[in-house]
Amino acid sequence: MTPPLNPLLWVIPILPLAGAAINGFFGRKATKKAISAVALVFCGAAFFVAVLIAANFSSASAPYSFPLAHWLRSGVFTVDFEFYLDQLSLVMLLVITGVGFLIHIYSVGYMWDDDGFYRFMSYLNLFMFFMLTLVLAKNYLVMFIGWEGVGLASYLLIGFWFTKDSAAAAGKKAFIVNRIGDFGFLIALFLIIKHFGSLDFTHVFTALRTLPKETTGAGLLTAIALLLMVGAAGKSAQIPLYVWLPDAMEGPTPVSALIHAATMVTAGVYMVARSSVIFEHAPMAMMVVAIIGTLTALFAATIGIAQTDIKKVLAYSTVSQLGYMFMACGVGAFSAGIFHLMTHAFFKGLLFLAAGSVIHGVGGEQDMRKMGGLRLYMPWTFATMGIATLAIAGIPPFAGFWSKDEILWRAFGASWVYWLVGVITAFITSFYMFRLLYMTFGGDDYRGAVAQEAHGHGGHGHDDHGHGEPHESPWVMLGPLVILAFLSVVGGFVGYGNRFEHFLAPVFRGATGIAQETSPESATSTLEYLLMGISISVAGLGWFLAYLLYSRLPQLPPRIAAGLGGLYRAVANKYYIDELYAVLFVKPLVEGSTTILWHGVDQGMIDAAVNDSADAARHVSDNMRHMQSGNLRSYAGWVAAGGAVVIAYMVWMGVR
Amino acid sequence: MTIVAYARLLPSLLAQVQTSMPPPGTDYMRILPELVLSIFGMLVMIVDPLLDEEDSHKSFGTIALIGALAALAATFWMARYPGIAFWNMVRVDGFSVFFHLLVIAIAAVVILSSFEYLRVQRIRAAEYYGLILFGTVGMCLMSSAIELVLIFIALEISSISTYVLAGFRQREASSSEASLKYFLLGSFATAFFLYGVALMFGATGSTNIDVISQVLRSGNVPVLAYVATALMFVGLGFKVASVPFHVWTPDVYEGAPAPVVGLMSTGPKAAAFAVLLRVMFEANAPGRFWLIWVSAALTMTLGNVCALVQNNVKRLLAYSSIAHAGYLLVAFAAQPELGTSAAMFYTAAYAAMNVGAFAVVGHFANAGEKYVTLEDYLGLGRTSPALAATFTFFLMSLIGIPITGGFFAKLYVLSAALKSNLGGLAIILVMNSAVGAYYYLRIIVIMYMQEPRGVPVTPVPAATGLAIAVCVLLTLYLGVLPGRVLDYARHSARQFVNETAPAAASVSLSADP
Amino acid sequence: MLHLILFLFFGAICVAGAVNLLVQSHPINSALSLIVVMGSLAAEYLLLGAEFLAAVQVIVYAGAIMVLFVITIMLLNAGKEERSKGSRVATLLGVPGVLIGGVLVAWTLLHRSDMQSVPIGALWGDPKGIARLLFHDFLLPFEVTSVLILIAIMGAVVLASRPEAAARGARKDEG
Amino acid sequence: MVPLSYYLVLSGILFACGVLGFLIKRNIITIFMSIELMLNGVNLSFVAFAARWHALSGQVFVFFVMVVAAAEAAVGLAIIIAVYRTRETLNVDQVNLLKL
Amino acid sequence: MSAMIVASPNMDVLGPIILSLVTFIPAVGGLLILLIPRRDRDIKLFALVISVLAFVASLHLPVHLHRDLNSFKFEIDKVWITTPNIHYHVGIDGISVWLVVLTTFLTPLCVLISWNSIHARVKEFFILLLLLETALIGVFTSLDLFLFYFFYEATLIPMALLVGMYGHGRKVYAAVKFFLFTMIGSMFMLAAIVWLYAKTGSFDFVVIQNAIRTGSVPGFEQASLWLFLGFFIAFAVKVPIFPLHTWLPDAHVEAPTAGSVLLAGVLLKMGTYGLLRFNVGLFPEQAHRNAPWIIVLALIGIIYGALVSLVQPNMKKLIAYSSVSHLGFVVLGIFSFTAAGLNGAVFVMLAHGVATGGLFMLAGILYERRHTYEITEFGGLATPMPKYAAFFLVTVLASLGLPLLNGFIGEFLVLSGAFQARPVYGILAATGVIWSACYLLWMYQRVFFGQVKYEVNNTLPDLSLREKAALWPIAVAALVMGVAPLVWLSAIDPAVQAALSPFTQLASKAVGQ
Repeated sequence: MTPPLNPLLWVIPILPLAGAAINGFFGRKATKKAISAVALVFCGAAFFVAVLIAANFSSASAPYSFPLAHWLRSGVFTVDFEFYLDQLSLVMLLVITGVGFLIHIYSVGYMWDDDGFYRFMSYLNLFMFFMLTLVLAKNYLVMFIGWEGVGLASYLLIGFWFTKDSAAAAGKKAFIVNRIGDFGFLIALFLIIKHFGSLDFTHVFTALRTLPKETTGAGLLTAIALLLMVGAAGKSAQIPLYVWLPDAMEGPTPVSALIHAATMVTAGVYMVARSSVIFEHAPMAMMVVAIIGTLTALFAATIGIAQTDIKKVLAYSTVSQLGYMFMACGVGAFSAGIFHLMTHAFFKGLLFLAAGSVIHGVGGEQDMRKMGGLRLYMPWTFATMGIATLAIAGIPPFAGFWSKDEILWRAFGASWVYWLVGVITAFITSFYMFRLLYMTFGGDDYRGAVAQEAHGHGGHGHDDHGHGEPHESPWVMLGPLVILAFLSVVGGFVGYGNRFEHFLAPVFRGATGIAQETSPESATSTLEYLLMGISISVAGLGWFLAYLLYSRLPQLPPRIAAGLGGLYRAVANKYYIDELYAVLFVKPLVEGSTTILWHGVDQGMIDAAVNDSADAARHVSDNMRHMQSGNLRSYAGWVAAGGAVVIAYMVWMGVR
Repeated sequence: MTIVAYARLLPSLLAQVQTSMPPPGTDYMRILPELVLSIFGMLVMIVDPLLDEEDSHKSFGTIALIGALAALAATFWMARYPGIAFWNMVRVDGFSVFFHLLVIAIAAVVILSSFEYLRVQRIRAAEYYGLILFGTVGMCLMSSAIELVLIFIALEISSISTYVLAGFRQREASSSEASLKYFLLGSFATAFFLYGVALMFGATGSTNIDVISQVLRSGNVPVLAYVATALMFVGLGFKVASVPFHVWTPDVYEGAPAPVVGLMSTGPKAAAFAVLLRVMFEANAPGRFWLIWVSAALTMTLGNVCALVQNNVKRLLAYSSIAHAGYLLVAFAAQPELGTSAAMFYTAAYAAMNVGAFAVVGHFANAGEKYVTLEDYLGLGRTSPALAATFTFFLMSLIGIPITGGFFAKLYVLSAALKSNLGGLAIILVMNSAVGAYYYLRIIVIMYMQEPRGVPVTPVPAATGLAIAVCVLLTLYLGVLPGRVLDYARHSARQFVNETAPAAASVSLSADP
Repeated sequence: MLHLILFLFFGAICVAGAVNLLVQSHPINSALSLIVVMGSLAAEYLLLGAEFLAAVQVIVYAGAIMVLFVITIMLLNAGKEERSKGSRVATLLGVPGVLIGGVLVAWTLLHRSDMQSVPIGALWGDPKGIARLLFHDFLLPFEVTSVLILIAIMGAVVLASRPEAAARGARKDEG
Repeated sequence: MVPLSYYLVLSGILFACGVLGFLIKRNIITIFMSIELMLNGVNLSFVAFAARWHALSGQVFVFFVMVVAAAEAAVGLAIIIAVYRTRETLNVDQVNLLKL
Repeated sequence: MSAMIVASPNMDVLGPIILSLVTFIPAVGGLLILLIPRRDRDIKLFALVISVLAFVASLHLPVHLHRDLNSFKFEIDKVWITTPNIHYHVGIDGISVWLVVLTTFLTPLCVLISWNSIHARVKEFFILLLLLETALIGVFTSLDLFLFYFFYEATLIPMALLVGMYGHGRKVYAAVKFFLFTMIGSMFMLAAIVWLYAKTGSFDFVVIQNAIRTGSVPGFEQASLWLFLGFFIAFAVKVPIFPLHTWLPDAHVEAPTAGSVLLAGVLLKMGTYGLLRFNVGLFPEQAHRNAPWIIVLALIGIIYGALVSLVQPNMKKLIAYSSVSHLGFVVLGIFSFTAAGLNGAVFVMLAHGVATGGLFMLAGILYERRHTYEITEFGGLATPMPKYAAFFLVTVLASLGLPLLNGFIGEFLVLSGAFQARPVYGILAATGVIWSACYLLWMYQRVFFGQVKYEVNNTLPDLSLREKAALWPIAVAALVMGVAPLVWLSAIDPAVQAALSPFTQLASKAVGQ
């Protein structure tokens, strides 16, 4: 029995698209009110429909698919526009539309004064469309549409302030790095086509379930899984393709919140979860996923310690949190990964929005060293951000605690190494998050000088009215903060007693294989509580350390930094990874193409060969025509000689 | 011993006595075009003193033109009387009719294109036209004669008239030099040809092509016949400008008056090719294959390569004509029937485009042929679009771009070659036409893609315009509907190859619808 | 025997004349040596029995044509020719070519063509028989030669005439 | 009795001499003479072959050749005069305006 | 939409003549322009009307095209020349129909885009443009090898003239290079065609194909490789396949906008179409045997073209090299011999035609304003001309293969096809996905983003109505083709299946070995 409202499924992505189209084509002339009205209405409508559908879609409901139209066909291979709704996509659906809607509202306030307001809104809507397509797709190719589409949207939004070279460059970088991931994704698709003749989830997965696990060595499925992971790594900023995400902070803050924290970057996790069956059959790949996730978590967290740009800190923390999610997937705890995805969407979205509110409040300043004491100026922001920090640090009973704990517990089930690294990361996380909190809001005096007009986004709408004082943001911005704060508090309880896992169970039925052995029911709960305690305590430790360094004795950190010297500099400069890539890939490519290929081969060899042969011909001709010396007797000589040859030949013929 | 001689001679004498009767009237029908041409030629000569030299260009021209057209008509008349005339001297068959038409048409167009030229260049008209007409007589005879001696005389007629015509721009040293070179080398080569005839006579006891072919087909070919063929090939090779006997071509073409070049690069050449066909195929000359193969390859290659760097349009076209002679020779290496038809078509197409091209050049060259270098053609597309367009068209035909006669000509030669499994020659031909494209293209480029140099372009007078138009139309016709001409060529080629016996198969222009 | 002697005698003169034509540097001497060649050739014709030809050879060739040459030489009072270095091709390619070709042809004639020996007056070419052929079998060529001669005359007239003739006319119709 | 081939060889020699003359002589008129020499050589072989085949036609050809020779002579000398008029020289090596 | 496409043919009254109509409307229009007095505006309007008319007429073709398996539709078979029997034999299948429509679709846009950019010799320009269109359509419709060659060559001259007369910079060099490369290539094709004719006695594609399939062509086995190469060289130059591509950048950079659009949009497709129709259609054996190295060349082309275009300082050169890369995909798809590959190949042809055509139009628009293509001359253009930037972005995205735009479909199919043929092909080619993003986005960034560097650029006017009219169709087409590719594929697929049929057993044989 399919619930009556499901046929509306296809409307959900279409609505934002319509909004985007309207704003895109007519927004230029329309008033800002109209624009925001359109954007909000369409996005809100999508949220509303999603809620309606969710309302009567229980954990029992069978997956529901809705074919919209045929897309392409060649021979027997066909791909259709077909939407698919199951528990997993429902969760994503709600997160995206919900958080997305909130951020839309927030953006209206945040971007109000920007000249490109209509562009921004229509881009946001466009992003919603693609993101929803991504999660609602019934086959990999439609998913790929969304996959590339969100990439486009993020390209547009990161480079929204395109007059700023850094922004434009960041957008390009994001797109290209994503393309590298997509390359892997594509190859995976080809493999799937080659061996399953279809890209349809149900078709592929049912076919897969019959296959045995590839326990020994790497086989086809391992290859597919790894290639998918490459794609996911690109999209979700995992090692080694994470480099674009920090730069992506060039975009307006709502974008960072929506795309680079809440939704898009989690697409990779979603995709892995969606392909859980494949991964299930490829343990090798699972391990790789887990390892990558773990490393990324730690690696990014360490970088986060030394960042001073408020958004950069959040960016690296995002990367690290995503690492958690992959770790979860890697150990087979897909539902836990999705759970963390959801909670992370809440608190990280909140963190970014709050950061945005701060930046907005201090006039575009992003350097935390120039802040401080802001809790006095913007209490609401402080409160909400505090909640979010508690959440991400994993302090119970906030949302982050539940999901992170779930992951660590499952990781332990797989291997204590994962767990250990996870715990360390948790410690670091809480440290740098509270560091951020203290640097920004703590202290009694506002370090930022009065005149920061010049500093800030070019074309950013907030520089026009100069700030004497930092000020609290308008309610249109605070509203979403509050709501998200609430979610960050209570969001975790959906996972209480594995309710969340059970909800997703139908999706991962094939995939819960590993999870079974170490599922809490079977394991001793004492151990679980012990581990829980450890993680809570390290979180607290991190908090305390941050308090110590950045609230009690603020003169200490610089000394420590000096003491660490090279190490600190390396961390502060993100381990010089960008520079490394530049030297390894970008420069050789450009240089090589120019000198070797273009000047060398194209002009030096091919063209040269052509022209030289032409010259040679002309030269030969010039010599040859000296046969025409103009002297009669020479001509006679030629004739006579020729005649002699002819006669000789003929005589020979005759005699022969 | 004189008695003995008499005794030996007696039977032949008796034979002559009983055959000594005047030729039947039909025989005169079979040389009607020649008669008409000669009559008009003499008419011009007679009228010459009556009119004063100054403003009588047109009238002479008109007479000559009428004569040519009448001769054309006469040719159609002649075609009704296929067969042999004057005791195995000439044969009227599809082949000879074809070449009659071709040669006379060429003459007509050249005459037409000369109207203005003579006035501009201050050339005495009467002798000019007279020589063209008489020369045409020679060419016609060359195509229909089946008696080597007659061929020799006809060859001399056409040659001598062209020698003289080449020297008609008397004020220019270049012109007289051209005529001198042409004359000396020409007679030099003719002597070779004649020697060849003599040896052929010695080898076979006759100079009648049919008899010769019978003898040569009858097996055990004497070495002398080979040598004779060699010498004749030298002579004819000179006339058709095949390497290494081409040496005269560039100099003569450069020095001679443009319309005359138009004539001599097509008319005598066509006639010479006709003779070559008769000697090679009808007389079944021995050991010809590799001879022709090699000289064809050499000829086209050298012609094209040398043309690359030429800067004088007439000279460039001279080399191009060498190259085309090479293409034509490819046909001679093919099987007789295919080769003959291909060659016939090629001569026709080549005539159409080349006469046209030289008509344009001649008009553009202006008084004293001042403007003949490529620089002078800069931006002609701007200054005189029509002239440039027609010239481009002819050049395209020379390159061998579709819808031009030149293309089909090349195509037929190519297919003839391939059908005869001459892969090598075919490849060489293809390569060459690719190379050749370059220098024709150079002219087009210069005319259209660069700025004018301020060379005065006089408006094209009616007569020249008409001549050019005719050439364009013919080239186009051969390029779009080559079927009829080719059918006719094949038809006559077939019977031409088969007619070793004096009895000529019947030809009628109805075969050429 | 007598035949052979006569042949060799006149042949020797003939070749001597030809060679002399080549070595003489003044055209007039060359012309004279050419006349010698022609004369001796006439004798050879006689040996072969072509008496009429021999006569014509002397009258037309040695008489008419050579006179024409001599007159031209006088007219242009051509002096000794200077041995200018004009053409390497002629000497390097042409001369050897000629020799090779000549040798080959001679070899062919001597060894590859079964030529019988003939007595004096091998073939009696009396005017009657020749006339028969000329005006019957070779009527057409005979008539056609008239065209040839006509052309020759025209050509000679045109080329030898001073260009001013035409030039004058042209100048008039310009003015 | 003399083998005809002797006559033929003689004619060949004459012809060769003619060609040689064309190649080595500088004076245009002399060159022209060498052409005449060649023709004479040919004539001799015609006559000889006539004897071989007992065909008078061979002798008749000689007439035609003579006529042609005469015509050529007329035209040729006229041309030479024309050239001399424009170039003031009879040396063939200096008649090379047209080249390459 | 597809319902409209598969409309029943019995309502098709134009059927018999429509193809000729579509082919010759432009040519006739072009000749009519000759009659129009030199008032530029009238000429432009007339040209526009004609080209639109042709487009509308051409729409009739897909609407009434049966979707059943091979056999050509709308066939016309009339004898043109009896000997050799050349027919005016035209017809289309699911592949060629779209190329015809592409041609007629792009030409009106070319007319619009050249509205103001052509100042001198407007009349000639539009005549050439329309003649070119006819020739292009003819190439895709002709089923007679000779006819094909004729049209194939006929495209050459107008294009060369467009480049040489209306181009800029080293236009002459470019034009000549273009002409000679193609000319030389097609010469070999001509030889091959004539060989086929010589052996089969027909130029008819279908006849020859059957003759070959039934193995009734004497000496085909020995010759087939050479024939294959003969065709291949001709088309390889046209595509262009590395390393024969160097004429392309030059020709593009110097060509006028319309020239570039048609050159990239359609002319290159002549090459790939030829490969598909003739090399694959006539010589499946050889195609199969030679596929490996051809594919290697294609891969080199893809990567090499992309890398070189990455570093081009000149916008047009960049796009030109990107064409090399894209066309590499087509070749790869064709020689993968998989349904997906061929479908994709054909689709890429169309998509590339639209997208790259659009890019060239945009580049031209910029050139009209600034008279340079140097990327460094620009920067920050998105501020003064946002609409332009938007169109440019859409086209760029289409070209770099964003899903839901036309570039993606083709590339995806080709890649999957190649991957099925041999994974390594697919993997190497797929890197092209990355490269295209790199060079296009980098170019886009340098041109449009950042602060405006030069004051002039601040004053540049945004798109005019005319330009928008020219660009909207491109954008819409890009989107529609991306969203509803079935409209195209439904017609392409059957034809592709037909083309593939000989390979199934070949493949099985290969597997067997």
